[in-house]
Amino acid sequence: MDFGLSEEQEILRKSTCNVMEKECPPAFVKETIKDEKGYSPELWRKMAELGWMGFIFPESYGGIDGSFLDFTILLEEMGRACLPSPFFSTVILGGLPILEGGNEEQKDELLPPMINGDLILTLAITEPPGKYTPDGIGSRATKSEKGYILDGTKLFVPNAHIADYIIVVARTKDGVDADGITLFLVDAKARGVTCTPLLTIAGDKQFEVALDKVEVTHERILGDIDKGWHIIEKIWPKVIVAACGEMVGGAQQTLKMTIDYAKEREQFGRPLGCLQAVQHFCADMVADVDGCRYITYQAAWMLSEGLSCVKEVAMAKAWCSDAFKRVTKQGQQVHGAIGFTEEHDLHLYYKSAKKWELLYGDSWFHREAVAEQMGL
Amino acid sequence: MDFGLSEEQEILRKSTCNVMEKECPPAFVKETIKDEKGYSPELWRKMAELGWMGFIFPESYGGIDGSFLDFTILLEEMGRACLPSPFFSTVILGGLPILEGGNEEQKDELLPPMINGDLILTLAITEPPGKYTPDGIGSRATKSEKGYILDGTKLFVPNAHIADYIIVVARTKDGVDADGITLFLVDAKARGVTCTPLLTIAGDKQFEVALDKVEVTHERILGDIDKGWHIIEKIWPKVIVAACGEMVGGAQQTLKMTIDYAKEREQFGRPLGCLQAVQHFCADMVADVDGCRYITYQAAWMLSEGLSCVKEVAMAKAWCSDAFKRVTKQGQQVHGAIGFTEEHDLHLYYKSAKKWELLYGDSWFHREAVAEQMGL
Amino acid sequence: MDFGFTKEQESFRQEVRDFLEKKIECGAFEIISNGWLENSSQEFSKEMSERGWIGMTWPKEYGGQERTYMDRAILMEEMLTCQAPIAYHFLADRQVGPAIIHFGNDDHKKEYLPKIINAEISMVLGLSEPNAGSDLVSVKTYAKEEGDFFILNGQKVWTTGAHRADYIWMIVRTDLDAPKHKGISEFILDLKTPGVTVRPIINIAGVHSFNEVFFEDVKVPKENLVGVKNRGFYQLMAQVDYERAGLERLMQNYPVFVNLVEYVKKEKRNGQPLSKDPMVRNTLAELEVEYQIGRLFCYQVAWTLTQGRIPNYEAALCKAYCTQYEQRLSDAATRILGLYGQLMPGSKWAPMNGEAADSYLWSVSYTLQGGSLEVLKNIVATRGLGLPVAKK
Amino acid sequence: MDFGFTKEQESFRQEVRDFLEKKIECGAFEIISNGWLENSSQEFSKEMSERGWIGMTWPKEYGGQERTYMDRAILMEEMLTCQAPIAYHFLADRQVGPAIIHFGNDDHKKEYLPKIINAEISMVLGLSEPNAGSDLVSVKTYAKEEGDFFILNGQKVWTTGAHRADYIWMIVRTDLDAPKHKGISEFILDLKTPGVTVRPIINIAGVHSFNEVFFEDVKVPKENLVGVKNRGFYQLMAQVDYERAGLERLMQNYPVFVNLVEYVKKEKRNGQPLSKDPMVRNTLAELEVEYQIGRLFCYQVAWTLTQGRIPNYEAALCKAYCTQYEQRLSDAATRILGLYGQLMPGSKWAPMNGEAADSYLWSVSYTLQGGSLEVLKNIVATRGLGLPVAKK
Repeated sequence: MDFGLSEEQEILRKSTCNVMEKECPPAFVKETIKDEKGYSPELWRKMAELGWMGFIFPESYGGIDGSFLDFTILLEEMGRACLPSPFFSTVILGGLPILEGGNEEQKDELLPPMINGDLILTLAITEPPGKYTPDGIGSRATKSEKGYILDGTKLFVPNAHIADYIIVVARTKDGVDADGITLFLVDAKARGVTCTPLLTIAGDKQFEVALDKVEVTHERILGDIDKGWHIIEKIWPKVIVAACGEMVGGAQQTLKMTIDYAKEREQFGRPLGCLQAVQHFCADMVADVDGCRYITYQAAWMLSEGLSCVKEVAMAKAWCSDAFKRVTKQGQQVHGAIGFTEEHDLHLYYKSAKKWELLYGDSWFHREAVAEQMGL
Repeated sequence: MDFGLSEEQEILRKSTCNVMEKECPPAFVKETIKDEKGYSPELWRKMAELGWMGFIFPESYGGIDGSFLDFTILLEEMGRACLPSPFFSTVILGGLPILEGGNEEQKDELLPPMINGDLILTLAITEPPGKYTPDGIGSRATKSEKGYILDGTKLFVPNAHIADYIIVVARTKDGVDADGITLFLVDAKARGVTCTPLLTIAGDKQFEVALDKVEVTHERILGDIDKGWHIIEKIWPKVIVAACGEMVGGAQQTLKMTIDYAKEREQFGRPLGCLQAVQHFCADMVADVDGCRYITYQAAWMLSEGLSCVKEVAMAKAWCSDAFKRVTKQGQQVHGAIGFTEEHDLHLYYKSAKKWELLYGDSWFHREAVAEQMGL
Repeated sequence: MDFGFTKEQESFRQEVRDFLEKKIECGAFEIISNGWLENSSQEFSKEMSERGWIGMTWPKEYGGQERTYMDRAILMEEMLTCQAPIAYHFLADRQVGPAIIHFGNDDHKKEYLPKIINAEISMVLGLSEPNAGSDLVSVKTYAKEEGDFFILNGQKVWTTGAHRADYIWMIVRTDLDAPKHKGISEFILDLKTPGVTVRPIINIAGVHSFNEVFFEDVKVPKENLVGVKNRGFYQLMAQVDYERAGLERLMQNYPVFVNLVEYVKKEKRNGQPLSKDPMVRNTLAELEVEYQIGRLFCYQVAWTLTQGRIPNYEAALCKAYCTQYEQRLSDAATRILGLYGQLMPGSKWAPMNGEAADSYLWSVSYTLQGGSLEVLKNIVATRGLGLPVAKK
Repeated sequence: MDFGFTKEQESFRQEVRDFLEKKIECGAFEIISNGWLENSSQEFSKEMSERGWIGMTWPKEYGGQERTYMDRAILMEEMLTCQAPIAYHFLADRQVGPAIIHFGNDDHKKEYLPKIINAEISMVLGLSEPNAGSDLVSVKTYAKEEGDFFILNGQKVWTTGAHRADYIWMIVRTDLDAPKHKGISEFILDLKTPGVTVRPIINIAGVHSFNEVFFEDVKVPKENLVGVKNRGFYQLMAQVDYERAGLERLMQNYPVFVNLVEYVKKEKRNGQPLSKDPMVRNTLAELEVEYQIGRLFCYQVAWTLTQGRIPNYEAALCKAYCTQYEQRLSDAATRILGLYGQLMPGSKWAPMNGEAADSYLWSVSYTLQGGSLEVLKNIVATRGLGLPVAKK
């Protein structure tokens, strides 16, 4: 066991942190969230140049073949900065399914531009039932001459408005099972695709994507017909742990801001941090934050090592969901009224914690998965 | 609305409290718990003389026809003292079903001696499934020449070892429904009745009562054949609120001991109660205790007024179960190691809180009842 | 003990309900969380005034109805249930009026009380300052005596509603040399007085509710001082128990609960209503129990006031408890809604019009406003339980 | 970063497991909560000693194995999993030995270390006194210098295991005039010395684990002072991070969890296993997640020590977190067992032999022993996060 970062990892962390501090300060975050696009193409380009989009992709596509563990460090720093960008949707939700399920032509076509920062991707999985399970998929893909016709309503699709391709999860066979689900690479500008923005608590860009007789050719099927859910299952642990990675960073930053504030702010003639109530809040926050870190990196390490880790992944999200939220709540309480203002930065994390809690299953959902793994 | 005690209620509270303080100090409680009998016949007699056993029974049987609301005050004081006695089992679990379901002969025969302190009663309802619902009743009552033959195993029967009669809940019809359940007044010394003590966390006397071909005559049937569950349903809200009444007293006393200790005990050169952590513990405890009091008395008042209060009763037990336990846990934490010794009195309440939490349904159970009442 | 309402109380409640139902029917306002505090309508307040529902507990000599605090609690419970727009008169009715009755002179009473009762003026509270939040004795805004005036300089912050109010009721320092808590006085000030600047603060729900209020050489007539000079802090402490007592601390986001219960009954998951999910049932039942406990706490305080007694620790305890409940409610609501719990008011697909997410944002302020949770617990422990005050 | 164990570590774990399995098979001990602390067996400790499992992290020159703290954590995890009876050597191995290595002179090392490693003596800690619990600097037991001796008078309390141990490692006052924390020294004392009286304290689980230890004119040879006179408090502070670090703070009632999971799988309610109850599933999964977090905290501390670094706040945090987990576990276990959760060890019908109820009683002590939860949180906040220490 080794709880420390290696020298290379420390360099990676530090350099990522430097980039974020310089390019993505809180003022930038707030401005970008309010912007309709929701990201900065300039920063996006820089991230591509730094190799971030290709971090976990093979060198053959222009990637740098980094480990998922190291990648988590990158995500942690993005979470620390509350970076608004289509990174998660492009690389994790878009790139990984292509890498996992795409044929050589698709990979050659799509991965290099994605890695170069020229392609924005996203995944349309959830529908009105609001689930991440096969029985939540009802969108229909009907066979046509050239391929398939897609119909249905997708919800909570991140960055659909700026995506080049939306990977759509649809049914090629009726039913509620995993079998019969197929993935399609849909051109976001295709006829019949309508994206309507949803207003979210964290100000991130999520969309309703309505599919009305959208034509998709055979070449745009990702993986085998009816077997698309296998691809989702393969990448899903990484989706969850990547989310946890961002949460670790967010929680850490909230703690830091709170400690700093408790040291500086005077009340009753002495620093706020003298109060035992504040001290105990902070101590509880440390347990939450350290817990997030270890349980997340444990899962990331297991993914990197190719070990089976269904339970560890579920544990990570179960813990991070509650802990990050608790940390932001306590942070707000320590900050007092100043933290309730839009001007202050703390709310970015408070909102982000709620977002990440609800995305990809909250602690109830993941504890159920843990229970399953315990043989209950 | 009136949250205060009337003058009469205040006198009742005070006089009960005085009796308890004099006759039932902690040393007495500890000694009595260790005693095999588990109660003091002398004190029992005094309680009868004070009219406590007949408090909520009609004057025609020698009772004083007091209100259930006032009765709750009595119970609160018993709870405050952690009184070890067969009061609850005799009066609530035994007396009420007789009053509710008995015929005139049975009432004339049993209630006056019970009220005089000459009769100890109990109720045998729970069986190995550990439930308070009809589907938990499997003991069989088979018709015989003289009446019925009882077979089965009853668990968690309080004071069975000193009871004169055990009211046994048994099936006269197969099934899992309420219909088909009958109550029997079983002589505790009858052939085939075997009482085996269970060791409980609070040291109260609960028993396994094994029934092996126990003969019961027709005269000993309480209420109508097959309709016994109606009697249980009728008295059950009072059983629950009576339990809550004891919990209010226990919680109140725990709070008092803790505040006193926080004022007296010096640590780090000043009273423990100066520490903000201790202050906040105590403030939380007050909310718990006041909550116990109001929610319990609200239910007791509604019972007294004959108002429908299924939800209020469930709310009372749901809240008291968690709150009393929390209070004792926090009380222990404030007391530190001294509270972990048998010599100290605090553990009586810590144990009592766990007992009362588990008896008659914990907060999960009663919240489910609340949900039902909310139309969920 | 008695946990019922009298016939008169029941019929009064019905009267209020009937009034509100009519107003809702004709679209006078929407039932929306925090509406009671954010929606200010002089017209609505005037209608309440006509019914005697402003200053209803005040003595008749000042235009009040001398009704009990229980009646006021009933009125408030109904108003809050549908989040009626009572912000115009709320603070003056709850707090400023009673303070004037207690500490004001005849001129103050003649000047302000009728206007409050008739909903002719709106008032806000100016307590917090940048370095005096929970620690109010540290206020620095200074009123210097000069002839018939005080010259006021300084700044207030977190002044809810100052942008739409006529007057500010404030504490300011009037003696720089005295011990902190012995150099504070209470003033009432017209917000249109030259030298007063109100600047908006946008909160994390994106709403302009708070303000900064700046005072630059503001000439305040001496008669605007209320009560005894330099005794303002003690006067204030006597007032805050009213502030802390109310159902408005329990029901700020009440519509969230009502709507949530309805939502889970209708919404299907896996072919059956979401309300059949055991975790959802347990969570909602827990909230219901907690709500009912909080309601009893609030009524207990109202009852105490009705008895003519000042609540000891109960008001602080009540607010501490109730605002935590409101936070748990908003958190639970977003969770139960799942992915939909993210959606803000006005969003397509937002259930309950986004009130869950919105209330999760507002809820941050619930345990801070009018005395932070920690300060309230300190009060319960020291004033209520007699635990020793730590030396500072 | 690496969350795996090396092959050597895995095979060491297997070695320990094999040893324990054999002992359990031949009935050497029962798997029972708190067994690691309550069950003292010199025989068992000697067997561990033979395998090099006592003093395993100590330098070879003192008879140690110079193995890593990770290895020791693995050993402890296995021992605690089956609650092996390690009380005889536990405190000496964990704490007293390392203290002697750090602060003792050559005579101390020669005298005690081999005996500890060979399981020839058993030691306990004498820290708390009636008026010095969390506040250890207030110890009053006084050692007065007289010629070649100290004359000891006073009293220790909450001395776990003093009734079965040979030596007590204690802090006592050696300077009455110096500031409190600068007048304390560390001593090692034979409990058979005349003037020492051990009196039992029965805990709320009905068990004799604690003791009071009285000292009446006890003649303590000067060589029993360890380290620098009047520096004892500082020495002690350096030692407690070892005390706080271990898996023994997470796993004191570990069998409760194991047995509970098995129980709910087998026990039927309403015709299906209790494990299918959603509240039970959620509760147990939550405990599992919390347990695994605690385990990572413990290993993080072991890893830090293995790196040759002293944990900063991590040991205090670890103990604070883990002992709270143990409390939640025992509470949840009694609840899940329902009415059966009341039943104590030895009772007819008691599931899990009454361990749930018993552990609910013991759990009171978990957040008090070796530094109360509150003190530990203070340490995390001040030492770990650099928050200012409040003036007293």
